[in-house]
Amino acid sequence: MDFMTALPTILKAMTMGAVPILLAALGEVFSERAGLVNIGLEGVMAIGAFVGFAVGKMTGNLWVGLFVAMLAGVLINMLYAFCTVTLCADQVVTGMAINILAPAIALFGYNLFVGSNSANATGDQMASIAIPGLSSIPFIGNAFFNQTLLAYLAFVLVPLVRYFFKHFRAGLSFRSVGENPHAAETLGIDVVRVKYLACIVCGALTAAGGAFLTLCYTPIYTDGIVMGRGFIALATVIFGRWSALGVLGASLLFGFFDGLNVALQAQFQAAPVMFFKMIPYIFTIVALIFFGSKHAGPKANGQPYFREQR
Amino acid sequence: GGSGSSSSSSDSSASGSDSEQSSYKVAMIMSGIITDGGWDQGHYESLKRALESHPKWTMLEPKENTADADAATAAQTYVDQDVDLIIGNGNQFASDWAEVVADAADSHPKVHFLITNTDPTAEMTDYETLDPVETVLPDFKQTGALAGVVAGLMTQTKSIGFIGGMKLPSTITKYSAYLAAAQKIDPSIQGQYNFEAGFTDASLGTNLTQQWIASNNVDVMWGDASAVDNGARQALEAAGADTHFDIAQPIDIVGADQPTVVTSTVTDWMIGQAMDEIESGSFGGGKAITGNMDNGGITLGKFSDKVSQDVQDKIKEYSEQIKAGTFVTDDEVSAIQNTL
Amino acid sequence: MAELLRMENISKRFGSFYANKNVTFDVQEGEVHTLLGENGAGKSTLMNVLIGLYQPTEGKIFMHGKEVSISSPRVAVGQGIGMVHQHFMLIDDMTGLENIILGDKRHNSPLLQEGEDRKTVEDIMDRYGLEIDLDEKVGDMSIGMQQRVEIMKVLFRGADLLILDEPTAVLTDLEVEGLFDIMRSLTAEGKGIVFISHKMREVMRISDRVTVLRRGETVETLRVADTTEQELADLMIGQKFVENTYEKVTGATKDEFVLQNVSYHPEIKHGGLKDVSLTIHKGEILGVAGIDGNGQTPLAEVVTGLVKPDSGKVIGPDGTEIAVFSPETFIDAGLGNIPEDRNKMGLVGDMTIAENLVLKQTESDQFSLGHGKWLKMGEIHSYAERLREENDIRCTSVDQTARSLSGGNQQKVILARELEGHPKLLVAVYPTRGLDIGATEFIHNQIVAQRDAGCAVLLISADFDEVLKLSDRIVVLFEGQIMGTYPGANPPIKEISLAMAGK
Amino acid sequence: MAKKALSPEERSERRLMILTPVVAVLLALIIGAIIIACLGKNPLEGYAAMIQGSLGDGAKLSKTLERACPLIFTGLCAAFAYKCGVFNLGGEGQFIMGACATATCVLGLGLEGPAGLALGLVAGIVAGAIWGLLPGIMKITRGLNEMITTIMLNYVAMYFMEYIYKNVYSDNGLPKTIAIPQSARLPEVFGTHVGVILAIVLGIFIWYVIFRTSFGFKIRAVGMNPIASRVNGFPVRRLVLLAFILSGAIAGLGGAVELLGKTPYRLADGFGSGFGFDGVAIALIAQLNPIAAIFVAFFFGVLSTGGTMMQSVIGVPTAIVEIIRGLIIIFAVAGMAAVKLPKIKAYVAARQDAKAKKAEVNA
Ligand SMILES: Nc1ncnc2c1ncn2[C@@H]1O[C@H](COP(=O)(O)OP(=O)(O)OP(=O)(O)O)[C@@H](O)[C@H]1O
Ligand SMILES: Nc1ncnc2c1ncn2[C@@H]1O[C@H](COP(=O)(O)OP(=O)(O)OP(=O)(O)O)[C@@H](O)[C@H]1O
Ligand SMILES: [Mg+2]
Ligand SMILES: [Mg+2]
Repeated sequence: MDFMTALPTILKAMTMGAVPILLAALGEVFSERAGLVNIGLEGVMAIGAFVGFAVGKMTGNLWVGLFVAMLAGVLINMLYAFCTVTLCADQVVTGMAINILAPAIALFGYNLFVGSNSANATGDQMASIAIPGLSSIPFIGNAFFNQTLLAYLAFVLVPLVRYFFKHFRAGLSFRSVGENPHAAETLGIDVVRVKYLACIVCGALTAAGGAFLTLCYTPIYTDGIVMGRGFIALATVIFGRWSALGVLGASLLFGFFDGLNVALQAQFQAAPVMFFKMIPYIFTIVALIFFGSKHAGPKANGQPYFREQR
Repeated sequence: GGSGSSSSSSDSSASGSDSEQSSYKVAMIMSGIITDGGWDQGHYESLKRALESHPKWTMLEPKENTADADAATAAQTYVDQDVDLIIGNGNQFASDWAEVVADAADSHPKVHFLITNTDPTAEMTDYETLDPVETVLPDFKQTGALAGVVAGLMTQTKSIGFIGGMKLPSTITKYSAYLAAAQKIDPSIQGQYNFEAGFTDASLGTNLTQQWIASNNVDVMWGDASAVDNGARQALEAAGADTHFDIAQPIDIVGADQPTVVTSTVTDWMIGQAMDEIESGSFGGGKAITGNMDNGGITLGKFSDKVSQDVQDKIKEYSEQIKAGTFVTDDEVSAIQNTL
Repeated sequence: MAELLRMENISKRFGSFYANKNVTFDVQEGEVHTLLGENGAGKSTLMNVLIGLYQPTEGKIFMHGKEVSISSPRVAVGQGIGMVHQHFMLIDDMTGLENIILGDKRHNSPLLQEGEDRKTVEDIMDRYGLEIDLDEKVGDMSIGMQQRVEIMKVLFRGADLLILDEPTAVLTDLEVEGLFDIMRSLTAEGKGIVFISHKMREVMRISDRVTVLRRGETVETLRVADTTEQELADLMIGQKFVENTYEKVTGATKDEFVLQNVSYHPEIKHGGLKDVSLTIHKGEILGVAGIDGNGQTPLAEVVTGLVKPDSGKVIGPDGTEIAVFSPETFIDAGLGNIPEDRNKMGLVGDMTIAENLVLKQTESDQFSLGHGKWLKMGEIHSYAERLREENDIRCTSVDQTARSLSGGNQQKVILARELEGHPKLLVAVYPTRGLDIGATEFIHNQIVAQRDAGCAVLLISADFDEVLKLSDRIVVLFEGQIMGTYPGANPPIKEISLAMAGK
Repeated sequence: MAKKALSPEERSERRLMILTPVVAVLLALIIGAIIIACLGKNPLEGYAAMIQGSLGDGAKLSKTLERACPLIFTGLCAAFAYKCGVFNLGGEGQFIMGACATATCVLGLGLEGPAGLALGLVAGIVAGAIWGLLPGIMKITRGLNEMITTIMLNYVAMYFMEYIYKNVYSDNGLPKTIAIPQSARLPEVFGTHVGVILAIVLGIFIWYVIFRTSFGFKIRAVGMNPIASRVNGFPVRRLVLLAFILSGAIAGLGGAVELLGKTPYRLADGFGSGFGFDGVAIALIAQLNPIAAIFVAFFFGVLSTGGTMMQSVIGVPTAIVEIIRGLIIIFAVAGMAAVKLPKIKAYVAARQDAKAKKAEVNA
């Protein structure tokens, strides 16, 4: 394979592949910063993908589709919030339940929406906006500066999230809740409220990541469209070390390996391609082995918070 | 829903009066959904066409998203309801159903099975009895050759691509005939292929096609991978719908909302023929129904306005040769097949 | 001097247990008012009521003579009350400055005003001579600096009334001096301070008045000038000071367990051991006295096999050097262990009392067939019933979870399990922390009885009285070093106290 | 065994914990019924078909048992790991790798007859164990969260299986392996393959190991409080690693049994898909009790086979059954957490008190 000819396309696939993971991972950063590990991202993304697709098609306005998808993501994530924050249920288990329930709801909705009316099966796509000048930079121009608006927004979100956690009072409060909720409480921070807020942001961003799949990537919804991206996003948060910039790097790296996988598939056509398909997952494990463990993340992550606990 | 009838009532009805039976039921089992824009939708549309010409038949709600582990159970539930014809969309059902078929042959003689895309000699070795089964096997060489002709005439860059969901013998045959026919038109044409794309990951279709466009100048794609084809069309459209074309399969989807699709190779799964055989009592024995250009099993769909009249005429001319078996020879096809 | 705070007839109940009962307490402007009392006397509870973390069952709170209702920590902050908690409430992963300004709402903007706040904080630092590295992560700071961050959190919020819950327990002498300087300049400005400490010497030096709490009730409030250490201690304990009721053993000579020049992370002042040599004799209680955080935890970890010392030798009961540092090895060598944190280290809270009682012995023939291949549930149950009788473990059933027991009864479960194994060496770390007098007495009796049966006992306790009461020999641990060895019979209390302070 | 004398609060909590899954199922079925009714179908007819289609006669019952069989294995895999505090979400990957090893053993070595069968089962156990060991090593040496690593390994296993059935033991170039030869298949008893009985026996055996042996005792202790376990002399790291290995082995055996016991006796696309996560749900609804897990897995089997029947008889989308399943899980999880909340506990205790007082007054 001529790597240099394949590279621009790999880079394009990288940015495209990174966006949904980035969005979900940014959502998860909020969640984990507030001490909630949400393994149900996969399910929330499925909901986002379907609702974005269906509402975008129904209203003919993709942005309305995106907005409603985010609302739906918040709604389904409220189920998670209620179970884990209010009822103090186990976070992993609740996430697993969401992963089973949410795609089923999405599929059911799809059945109702498309039914036997196959005219509804294909939706619309957001158009790419090439930034004049920048988009013609060799290699990276098309990858980075010829994107859909949603993708640009996702990348713009990174410095914003970073700014939020660094410079906003609320950002500091978020972090304190994930680190030591009891200390936060003594300083007058409403821990339960922060956790619910985190779930709202997480649900909205994750669903936006899902919606990206149907609104910007391909104009159709299929059961299983998320393909483990939710789980990858979880891993991304760990080796992006719970920071927006880290998550950006990690998801781009993941996108790169996914793009590489496809490039290898495209060029080594007779090879057993399943080994190429393993690359992103193996890469995730290897990356975790090297970067995953030292910094263990928010200290109270994953633990239920009882206010009256001694 | 009144479509379900209890099995006790049909037990009492005499099974000897098949030919005078006034109503028949047909059910379809698939691993995807009826709106997948590809494989299962093609089957579903074939079934609907067959129903139009067979008024005695009624259809039960199709069983979608049937996991491998549930395939046998799904068939069994229809056996229990004495459904006259149970259709399995694809050869993956062949091995799953062996037991159900054997049981049904004894206990429910009125139930028949039709498994599509299956070669009974190679894929039904598990079967104790083939009495109530038939398969449908379209002439994939014709399908491939039709697509190849279109691709050969449409490509400017002399580079064409193909994405298959799964590495099946049928997929390989299709691609081989596709490339052979295209090379017949212009021997310098190069082919790119992927047979392992699955049927759901549309983004893979996009990325693969982008790679080929960038690295190999591919400008015509033919797809056999349902949702993945959508992704491929996405990439073609992004590269310019005026110069990049897609040939759809297996349903006719040419239209305004598909700017890249120039035509479709349409497969009909010959369900009507199976129904006729059941009505006349001649169904079964593990026969394979062939679908080809003669019996309407394989057709070329509508053309978009990107295909000039001149090209359309040529396609028509070559189609006749394909139908007659004179366009590409078996040797030419297997020569390519051997390189894969 | 005007009245700053008055708490009237405060009661606080947990379940059926009164942590505070009819407590009355007041603070004047510009004074340091000390709360004195045994562990579990209810000092922290009273202050948590004041700060709004707990709601009082009964009673009234007045600030500047006006009745207030403190429903949450936020209200307390608004009232000018700030608290430095016994267990630091800090976020290790944030910088000093971030910890200080966290949750503060003085600016209307949603943005942090770090520059402005930094100036404010620096002004306060200058004013009181507080030294804090504002940009260092709190987790990397020394304990003393962490404490100053806690104090700064309170000052930053403009508190008139500061509550310092055992602030000196973790400080070095020098740091204590620094703290006292700060406290003096605060009171000079008319602020009031509630000070909680177990260290009589400090209390006498810094306080204006002292209120003694016992079993949740106010005993008396005295001016420091009008009282003595002796009187305060008597009031606190509720009886005449240190009645030595146990006979001391002298002349035990058989070495059961020896540490030779053991060091463990000596660079950590409050978490390491420096060249520690100890000999624990058979049939003798060796008490380790010292202020909490002077190496007690690593010492306990070394002698129970939880950590491997960096250098030095440990010689076990059979006279050979211990090579593998793991709890298994030590247990096999005859160790019984009453660990520091009974919930975390001693018990499996979600297992039943019976299961906890046989925790170490499930492979013995008594409790299972074929070395653990089939547990004899009946046998385990009746064994547990027997221990419950013998040790007066108060529970509804031995099949209830250990978590549901009260602290004293949890400790009895651990003690029963450890002593039933007839250990050669018993390590007891803070064995009566948080226990009431009855349970404490029971535990003490059991430990002495074990000694009399020939066991070597290492007693590590921050409770000086406990050490004096039980030990046959006393060593003092200060900043990870042994300061000296003293006899248990007629101990030189003055000398030992000085050694505990590093002198 | 001696009679357990529990405090009234504990007794009522235990009763609530048993009651919760039942209520969860009922609630989910009611919501399912409402959805079905909204689609204009008759939910009662549907549920009748569900029961008829899964338990209607001996043959149906045995199909349901066969459907439940792999879920019993993955459920036990999850239950065993969680008992030791290990969040193994990799049941699916371990199941698949087990089956791949079995296929290699039987098809690759060309073994037939009982030897092939026995070796195939052993190979499944070993491969599953190794696939469980990997995340265990990563956890112990690098502190990696096993939730993520096991999920990633699921995907690797899935693609590896694809390689096996497409490139190694493909049947005539079709994307499925050659069928396991008749002689190496699990024999049938009472209309189901022996694997079902093996699964049930294994469930009882695991119950015995966890609750009646010293090893299981230690596993439980480590799961509930690793620090106390270490202080009390248990080899915590070794036990955790063993939990990884054994739970992997259980899932691996499940894969072997599924391949050797159930039609079509082949590996193909979708083999084992979703079984791992279902197993996790099963283990949690069963509150980590292996014997209860057998029943819950059986119930999942009923939902699967019966759900297919219901779907085809009344003609509702397949997703309904999935939704009902998801609702059952989430209701069960929420319910069990709620029962443990201090507030709810206090309420229950208060009612208990009131009842006791009433009884006193009456007496
Ligand atoms: N949240 C709570 N729930 C139940 N009991 C509690 C709670 N907080 C404190 N207690 C009990 O109240 C009593 C008083 O505890 P408190 O912490 O006030 O003691 P203290 O005087 O501060 O002791 P120390 O000197 O150890 O700090 C103890 O018996 C304790 O067990
Ligand atoms: N964290 C907690 N949450 C709720 N209740 C608690 C908690 N800790 C202790 N309690 C309850 O508070 C009461 C007092 O607890 P504490 O540990 O002080 O026991 P105690 O009265 O000192 O018992 P003992 O007589 O054994 O010393 C007990 O009834 C106990 O069950
Ligand atoms: Mg206290
Ligand atoms: Mg107490």
